[in-house]
Amino acid sequence: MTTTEDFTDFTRDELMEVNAARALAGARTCFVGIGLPSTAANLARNTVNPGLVLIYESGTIGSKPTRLPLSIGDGELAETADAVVPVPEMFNYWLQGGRIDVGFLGAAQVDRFANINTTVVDRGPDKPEGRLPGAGGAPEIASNCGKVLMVLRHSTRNFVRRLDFVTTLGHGSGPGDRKELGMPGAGPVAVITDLGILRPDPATAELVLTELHPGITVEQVRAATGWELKTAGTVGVTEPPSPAELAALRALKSAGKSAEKDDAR
Amino acid sequence: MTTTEDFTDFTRDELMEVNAARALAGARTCFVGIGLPSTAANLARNTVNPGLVLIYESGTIGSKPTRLPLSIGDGELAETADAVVPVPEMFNYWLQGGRIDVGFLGAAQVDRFANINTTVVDRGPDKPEGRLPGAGGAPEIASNCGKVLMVLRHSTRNFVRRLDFVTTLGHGSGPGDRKELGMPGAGPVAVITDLGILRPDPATAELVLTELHPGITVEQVRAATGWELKTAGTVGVTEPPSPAELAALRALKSAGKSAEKDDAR
Amino acid sequence: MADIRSLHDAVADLIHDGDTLAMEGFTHLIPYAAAHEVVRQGITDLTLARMTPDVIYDQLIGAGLVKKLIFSWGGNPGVGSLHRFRDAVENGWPRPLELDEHSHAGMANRYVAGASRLPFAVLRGYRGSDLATRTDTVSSVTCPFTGEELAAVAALNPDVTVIHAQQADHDGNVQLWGLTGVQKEAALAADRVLVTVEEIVDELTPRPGGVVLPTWVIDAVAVVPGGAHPSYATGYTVRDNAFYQAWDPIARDRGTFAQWLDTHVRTDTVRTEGAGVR
Amino acid sequence: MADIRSLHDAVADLIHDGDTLAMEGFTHLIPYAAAHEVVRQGITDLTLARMTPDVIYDQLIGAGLVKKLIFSWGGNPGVGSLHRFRDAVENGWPRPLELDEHSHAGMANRYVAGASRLPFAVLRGYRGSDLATRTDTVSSVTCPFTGEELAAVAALNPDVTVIHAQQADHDGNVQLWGLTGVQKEAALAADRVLVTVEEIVDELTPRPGGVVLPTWVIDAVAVVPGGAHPSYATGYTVRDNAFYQAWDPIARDRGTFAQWLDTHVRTDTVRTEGAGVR
Repeated sequence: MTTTEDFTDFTRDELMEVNAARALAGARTCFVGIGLPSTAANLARNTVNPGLVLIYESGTIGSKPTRLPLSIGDGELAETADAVVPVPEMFNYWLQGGRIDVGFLGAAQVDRFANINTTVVDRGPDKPEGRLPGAGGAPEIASNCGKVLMVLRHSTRNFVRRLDFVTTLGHGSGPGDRKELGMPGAGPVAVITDLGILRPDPATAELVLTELHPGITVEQVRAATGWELKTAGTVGVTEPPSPAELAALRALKSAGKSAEKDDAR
Repeated sequence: MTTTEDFTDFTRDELMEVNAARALAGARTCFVGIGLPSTAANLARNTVNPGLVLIYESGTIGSKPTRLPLSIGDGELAETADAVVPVPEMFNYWLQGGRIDVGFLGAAQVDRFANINTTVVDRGPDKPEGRLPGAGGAPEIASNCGKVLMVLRHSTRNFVRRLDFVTTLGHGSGPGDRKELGMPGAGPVAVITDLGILRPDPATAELVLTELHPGITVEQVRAATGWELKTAGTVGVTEPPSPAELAALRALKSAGKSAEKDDAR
Repeated sequence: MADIRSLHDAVADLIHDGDTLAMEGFTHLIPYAAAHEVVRQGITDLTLARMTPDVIYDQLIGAGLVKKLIFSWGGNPGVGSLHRFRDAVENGWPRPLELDEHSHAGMANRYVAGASRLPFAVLRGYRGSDLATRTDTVSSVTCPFTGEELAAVAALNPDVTVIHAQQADHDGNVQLWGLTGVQKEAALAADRVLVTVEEIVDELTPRPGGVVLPTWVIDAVAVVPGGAHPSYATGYTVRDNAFYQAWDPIARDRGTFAQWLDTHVRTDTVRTEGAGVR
Repeated sequence: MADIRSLHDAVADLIHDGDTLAMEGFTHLIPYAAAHEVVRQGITDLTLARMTPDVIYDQLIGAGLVKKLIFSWGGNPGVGSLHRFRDAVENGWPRPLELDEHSHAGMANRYVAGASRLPFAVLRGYRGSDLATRTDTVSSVTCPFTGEELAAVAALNPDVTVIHAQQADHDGNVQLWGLTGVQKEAALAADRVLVTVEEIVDELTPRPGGVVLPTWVIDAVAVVPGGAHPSYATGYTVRDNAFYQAWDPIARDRGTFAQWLDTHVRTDTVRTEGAGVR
């Protein structure tokens, strides 16, 4: 556990969260999933993008929470919002209406084309499928937002060769699939993990390693990825979290008494 | 012009309006067109049906205006309403949703099957079609309300052999047409005029004269009807307006400074 | 993001010859002042969309700026006919007027589809009506679950939607309340959005029945107190029923109308909406 | 017209074995007390509908009352899994649970179609997802204007919808505010509607963001202060996040769950919701 006063040391989760927040620089509106995406989006509001409009599927537009919400329906999200709309309106007019720049998603399983499974996992022969929470808003968030960011921890359990179920399409089986399916948005543009950042190769739409977090090696990332991960021509290294970023992140979390108990490994 | 103090004398319009209001006895909810239907519905609230829920297409549910509104969007309709909803919701959830007992409509032209034209009239060869206001909410009001009441002045100009345009289906070309078209409501059950009341014959769905207003003869009604009007086996006579009814009607109108300048002939 | 601009500049930049223009407001909050600015700038060949064309479109049609009208009820509410509308349809004066005519339920759903960025909407409507025979924006779809045939109406996505609201804040966020009609749908369906407001306030206080449109779905806000006259803005102005009644004789005659337009709109470079009508 | 009744009588009269039951509330205003009354009365073979099953349905599923679940996201919000839900799906305990699984956009539109009394709704959804392969309530329609193929979802019309609201008046008119989710649609889609409320007031004062359901679309109102616990009622109670976190270990184990249900729901004939959990 990091002490809250030491800004020269930080956890991998903090690296992930800070870089996820940075990815929101310049965005106007973000459809925020709960958990890590919500941490990132709220951190962005407190650092790189104070004007970012946070949109939660519970119907809040422009929420400005002072602490991390435990659920997408925490009272503060509504109380601090510019507008609260019914859930059908949120999905039809705002999300499907193409009003939202960035969809920020987590995932249980992701494959090399940034397709997502949050429905069921195969637990081997003679065992019943393992049940995950399900789709929520993700299929239409990934389809209709201008672009999609993803944030999840890196492990072979999460980054898999083949999804057991495609809940939410990322890039399908390669370039052109989204267009063929008539999906308005550009789809996943970055997957931010606790080891680095993967982005789709423009030519193949396959996720490749483009940045490592400080102190992480390509080998570590490959070992945590369930497919033969390719790397970009040049693999960059992300800037270490600044003291200001870390202070903002830790303040958010301590205010939130977040339920993500395992945030700091 | 009737003086407001004389409740033993009344106009034909007042006969029409009072009987139109009486037709709302027992109804819970009424979708109210502007003009004569609005007069009738507001009078019903002040006489036979104080609990009647008035619904205007501008989005007001449960309006309790103290004066006759000039338009369906008068401020008082919203201010006195139990709920104000967006116009699409009004048409989709409340009207199409089958929530409304009675639709109360006026008409420019009506035929023997209570079909309505409010779109265009033929003005003879070499003349352009005469333009009427159009459909407004009527086609779906007539289709979706539990039943439909109509109120309009009796003349051969209004009660025509053949409509120049079917804006709003009443009973089509006879019994069974509504069912065949999948229209949820029962359709027109009474047409209240300044001469009497017509109702569809249960066997043929054709409008027949069932009641005369006091002092009106069958011949007068036939002369004002553009088709060979049939009469019910027994033609009743409507009760004369009571002093209370007349007082309520005249109070409504004087409060409303109604724009229906020709209400009293 | 909405810029707070003069009505002149906002109209000049956002509304162009040939546009499909929706000026919505269901008897309440009708953006008359913006329509008058369109007249002053002579923006023409417009396709106008509006559920209830009302006196506002009677004026634009009479001014000769309109080639097509998309609508569902064209009258002077509580008074009678729209004489300029009728003259255009019946006699082609001052120019022929093409019509795309619907029911209210159909029009409302066309805006819903537009706001939802769907190509069409479904309703149980138009049954037994001749309306569908005169438009190519009503069709049918079959329910894949029950086999029921339902009406389909084409999405309506105006190039520009103009609405009037009570308040905006300094960032250009807007709130309207009272009867809010189809304004949210009409605004979200459009490519460009202009909102005229009664006033700018430091902070928008949530109101019962309030509809908030965030600044980032609006292109321009123009402060035009009384800009809905002769319609009204709940909390600010009342409906000028006398104007609606006075409009009937004005609009009945081409000459009287032209004179009214010249006197009260065209030469009215400083906005004095509604003056001198009674 | 809504009768104001005891929770016991309202549940007994309105909810029957085998019903399709929707208890809605998007993290806010979740009608827990009514669900517990369902448990106490042992109303069973239910098909439950809810966008976010949440702990409320974990309890009903674990109690063995549910044969089918219609939903789009089944987790303990901000905490993790719903263990009773998972146990039912994965192991058939205490009985097998059939699933009809959607996306949020699909579920919301299923309620919209239900409230609109249309057989289906259209959305640009489910594209590239395997979801449609496991349900017969997603299909497709082709736009008659553009030829685009879109998803169609079957209307959802529950036999009964139960919601929790802040206030009712003596006539049974109801107002809820804050996050109002899909409650209006779920209520208007249902054949029967039960609303539990925090309190009866003499007059409903319109609130910002308020949704009013008139008494004539409701069958019964029951006064149950705190009836949304551990969720909350804006203006009355706050979300008991600690309960949601405490639920995880309770629900993880069949025995612990059964004991909790016996102690805190089944024997709780006088309602003392939420007591003794932490």
